[in-house]
Amino acid sequence: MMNHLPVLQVIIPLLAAPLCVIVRNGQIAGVIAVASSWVSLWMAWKIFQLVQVAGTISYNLGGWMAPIGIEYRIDTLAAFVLILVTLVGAVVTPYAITSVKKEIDESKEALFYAAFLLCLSGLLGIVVTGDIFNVFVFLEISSLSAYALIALGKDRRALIAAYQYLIMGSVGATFIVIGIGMLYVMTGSLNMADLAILLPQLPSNRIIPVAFAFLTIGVCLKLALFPLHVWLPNAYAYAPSAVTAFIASTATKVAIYMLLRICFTIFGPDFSFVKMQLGAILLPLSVIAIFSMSLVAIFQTNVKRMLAYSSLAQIGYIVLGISLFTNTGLTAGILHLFNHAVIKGSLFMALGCVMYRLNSVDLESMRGLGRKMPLTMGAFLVGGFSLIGVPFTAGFISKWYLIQGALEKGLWPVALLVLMTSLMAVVYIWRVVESVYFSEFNGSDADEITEAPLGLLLPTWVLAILCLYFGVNGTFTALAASSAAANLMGAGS
Amino acid sequence: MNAMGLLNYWFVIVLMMIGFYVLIAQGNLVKKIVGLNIFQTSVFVFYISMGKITGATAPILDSDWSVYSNPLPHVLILTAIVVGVATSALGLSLTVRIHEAYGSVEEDEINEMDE
Amino acid sequence: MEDNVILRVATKILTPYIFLFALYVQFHGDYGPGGGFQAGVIFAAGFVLYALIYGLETARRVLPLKFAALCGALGVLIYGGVGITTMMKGGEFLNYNYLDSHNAEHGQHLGILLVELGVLTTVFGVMVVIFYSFAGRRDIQS
Amino acid sequence: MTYPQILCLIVAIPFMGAGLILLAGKYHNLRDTLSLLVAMVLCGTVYQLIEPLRQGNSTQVTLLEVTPSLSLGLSVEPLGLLFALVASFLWIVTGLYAIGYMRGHHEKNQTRFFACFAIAIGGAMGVSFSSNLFTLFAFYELLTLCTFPLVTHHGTDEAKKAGRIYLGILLATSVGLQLFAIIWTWNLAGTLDFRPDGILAGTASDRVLSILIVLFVFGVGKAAVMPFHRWLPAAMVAPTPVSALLHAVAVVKVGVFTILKVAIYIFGLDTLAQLGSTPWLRWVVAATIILGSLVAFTKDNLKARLAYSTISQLSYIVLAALLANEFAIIGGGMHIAMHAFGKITLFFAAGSVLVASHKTNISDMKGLGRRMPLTFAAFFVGSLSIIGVPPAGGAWSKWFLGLGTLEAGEQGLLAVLMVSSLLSLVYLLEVPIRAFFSPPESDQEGTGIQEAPWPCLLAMGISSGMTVGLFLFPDFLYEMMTMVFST
Repeated sequence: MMNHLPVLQVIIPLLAAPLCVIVRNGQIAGVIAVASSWVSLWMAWKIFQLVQVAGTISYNLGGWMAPIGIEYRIDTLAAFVLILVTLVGAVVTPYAITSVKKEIDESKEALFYAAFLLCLSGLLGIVVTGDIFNVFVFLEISSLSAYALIALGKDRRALIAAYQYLIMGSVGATFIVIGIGMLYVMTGSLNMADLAILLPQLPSNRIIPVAFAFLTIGVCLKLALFPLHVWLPNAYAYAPSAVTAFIASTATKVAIYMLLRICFTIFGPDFSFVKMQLGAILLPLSVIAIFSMSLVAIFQTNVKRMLAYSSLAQIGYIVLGISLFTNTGLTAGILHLFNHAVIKGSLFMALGCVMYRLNSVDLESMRGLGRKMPLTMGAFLVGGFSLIGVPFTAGFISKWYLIQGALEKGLWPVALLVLMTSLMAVVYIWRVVESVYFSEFNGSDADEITEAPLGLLLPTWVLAILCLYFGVNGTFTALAASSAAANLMGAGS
Repeated sequence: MNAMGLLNYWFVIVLMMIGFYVLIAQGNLVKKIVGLNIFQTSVFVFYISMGKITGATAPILDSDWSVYSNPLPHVLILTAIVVGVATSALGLSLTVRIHEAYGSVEEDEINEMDE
Repeated sequence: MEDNVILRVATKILTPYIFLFALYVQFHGDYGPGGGFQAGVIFAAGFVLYALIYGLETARRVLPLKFAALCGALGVLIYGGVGITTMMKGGEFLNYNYLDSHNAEHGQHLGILLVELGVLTTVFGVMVVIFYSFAGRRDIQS
Repeated sequence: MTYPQILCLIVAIPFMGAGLILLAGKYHNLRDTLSLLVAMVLCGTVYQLIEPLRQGNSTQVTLLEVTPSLSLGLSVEPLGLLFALVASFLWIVTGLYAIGYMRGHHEKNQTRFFACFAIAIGGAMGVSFSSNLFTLFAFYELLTLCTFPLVTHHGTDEAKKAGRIYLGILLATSVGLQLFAIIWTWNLAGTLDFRPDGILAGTASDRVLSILIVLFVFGVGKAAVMPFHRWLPAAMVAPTPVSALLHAVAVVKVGVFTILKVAIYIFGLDTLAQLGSTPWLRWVVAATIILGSLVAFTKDNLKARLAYSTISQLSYIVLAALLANEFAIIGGGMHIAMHAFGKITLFFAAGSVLVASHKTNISDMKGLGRRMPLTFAAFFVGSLSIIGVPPAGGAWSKWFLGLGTLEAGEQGLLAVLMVSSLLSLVYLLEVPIRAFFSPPESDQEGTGIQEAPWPCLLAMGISSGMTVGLFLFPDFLYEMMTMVFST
């Protein structure tokens, strides 16, 4: 069975989804979701180990050899992202069992899990596949289910948010299809590895840069890089808690993975960064994103929205790392991709606990919660510190690498900016901390507010502890990220 | 390469721009989805036309023919069409629910209500 | 439209042939244009026609929403099941060669047929569900 | 017990203490006893390290590898040990004082107070024994964060505002400038370890290193070099034991200690002395010395006056680091101890006045000396140490500092030191003089003001006694400081 792991990784959640529809019972569907997501995590871990030993693994679907058949191809980067996605999935599904009961109509529970699993398998599919059209298909599987999941939010604004996301996401996906079509016209191949060989052999022409532009813009829409980010804040703010936690930590991260694949694997670093000067475009955009989005986050009163804007800034950090186009910068980007997912997951899940008890995540209504819900807010604090980049939290390690990368390139103003914006993160996290710990509770139903149920707390703390663990022992993540980075950088040379 | 030889691409571009324009300029949520559909259709046309080989026939094995159009783009775009259908369905169902929640499908009116 | 005799009669006559044509498209997919997706859509179209003429209520009695949703899910399971079977038999996922242990070519035929059957089921189910959801929305509102 | 184990234990004891205090939170007597006991155990353990160090025994412990290039490590060196001894000893004294003060003043949230206090000491221990800049930075930040609840202890709007200033300045400087400098250092030197000759020598141009030292001096916000000094007066809203231990000893001394460490072990004194920016940085720091003293004059609130006095005194030590010669470093190191004992006595006295008479302004203290003679006597002794006249310990450190300025050929700075001493003479001695010699105002009659509770008096006695003691027996400090150069 071990050699089938790449395809099983996608197939198991994909088949668990219709099962959820068939059983129609929310409870059983929840169990199915938890079981399949845990199996996925286990498989991702096995694959990671395998890749460490055997290098890139390849799997031919239907026995058709690449480049004719569809190939699943997993290298270090893919295995690393697989672990991330399945990890978040495995933590969020048990969380969802409790949280969904409160936030979603009982008749829709089973469908919620089905959509959730589809989203998971779509994201995993993007990561494992080595066929570029397949990327599009999986992207749409994950996006469509994500739109549906977001629309399940209680607030009616969730509908508008989902609609906006749908329109912009579809435009992005269509851009990607156009790019893929152009590549196919030029090379007659859809296999990424094959494309990487064929593209440099082509005589210089205008179509390849155009295809490159379509692909990058499409992906940047999906990963919400400034200024293509407008869909994100509302989508995160009004989606159900479990959905926010899952999508915020995985969807944009997988989109970044796609960006890396496109730039490094398909077109090759030389084309993307030397000929097309992608770094010169991404760098200012990410810098603007980091700065402006951190600033906007400071002025939000809805904490979920605040974290959504902070996500945009953090995406800026990741893209900044990539745009530096050095080994260290890329390592920083990949590392932050992982760390930020864990951090944001824990933060959004802590907010979900608050939502569960308070039905609101406004700064004003959260006053004095530190005493009412000490464990929830403790997890929030850990995540918040990690977001700021306090030493011994995951955020510190990735920022350390990022600043190293910037300094290596002599971009010390950028390094300084990263630190400055960390301070802005201090400001917005501290606004919450002050309201939660240093204000008196002012709600009328003071006695009814108690600690969130264990079903929510446990998963939240798992991620919170991981925030700390990866900050104290960053060797695993740092090594994985740097070997992935070296792999990518070496792809072109 | 004259302009006529690239006729299909002209159509693609015109369709694409019409769709994109509708998508951006329209405030009506349903019309936006119509725009999105036109936009996606242009891509379908793009794929289908690129599989065409002059003088070739449909890719069904036949003893009279030796040159066939490339079937792969057709298969690919079938998938994309399915995706497009799913997107439209989801978009429209969202619109229906937005209409139920707000009583309007005009973007500016909805934004006003949420202020 | 429920009172229009011509439409009712025409529909009654046409519907079975539409379904039959859908099956033709499905099974002929091996040799000519066609396949599960087209077949599923045609199947669903036939049913939608029926529902339009005879009313949603009648249609729901013939094919409950639950059943349509079940179809949608079942198709994916058929597709996945074929893949899992090939894996059990020692091949890669969806390597139809392994379906028939004696003749690889037969395996190919069987495999593509089964997978297309899965596609048909899903597409039919989903199309009907979409139709029901939109058409049934007015009942909920009023 | 082996040497490295003791080292780990020292950093662990305060944290375990914090845990115990939290557990014993409901039983006030037990909690307070525990807090004292832990302090004594800590001090005793730190004391164990002296002998091995004298024998030239130095170990390095790596607690964990955070990433392949960053590790959390501890080691012992004389300067750090000196600082740790001072801080841990004064924790006992302050603990004693705090018990009297917190009870006498009926403060709320005492458990949180004592627990955060212990954690803060843990942070200070971590800083003093850190073997590389990363470890130092980590504990430095820990100290910032865990003192925030102490500063905002009263929970009033004023306290919160002050807390925001406190946190804002300290985090902004440490993250924006210090961390930047640390990462830059790593980028240049490839390591962050403290090495006897520094790690930066010859790694970059004079201009880059000049910028780096500026980043360090201003980035270590806890050293309160102007213009990043505002947090210190703001932090005075905290209960007095906090001001005493943290804002006269632990927190601020961590700041200047960091600068000393960076000067000696990161730059290396020779490199530092030759940098282009060092001479004018000295004058910037000198300006802080004078301005701090001048502002202290204008403050009528006793604690605020002491805060500005602290700002001025801290810059003595920063100046010592920047003078970058043996005399100055010895003076700076000794001044850490001398100023600590002197200033804590002053704060104790200020707190006692507050507890006993609820007075905070100097102008209201006329004639109080007759009712609280012991308190104001202690204040007098503390003042002498800060001014730097015998028979108080401050005289020695100022002596060496003065020698240091001459060694560096900066006679102007010697004048600055003298002027500052004169200024402090005026603004500090004003307080006991008023208390003893001005006639009491009429409304004070019959209010029954007495001396502060006995734990407070005892603590004051110990600290002022030590101030005098250090004048008579400074050999130990001198020995420790010379060891910095012998290893």
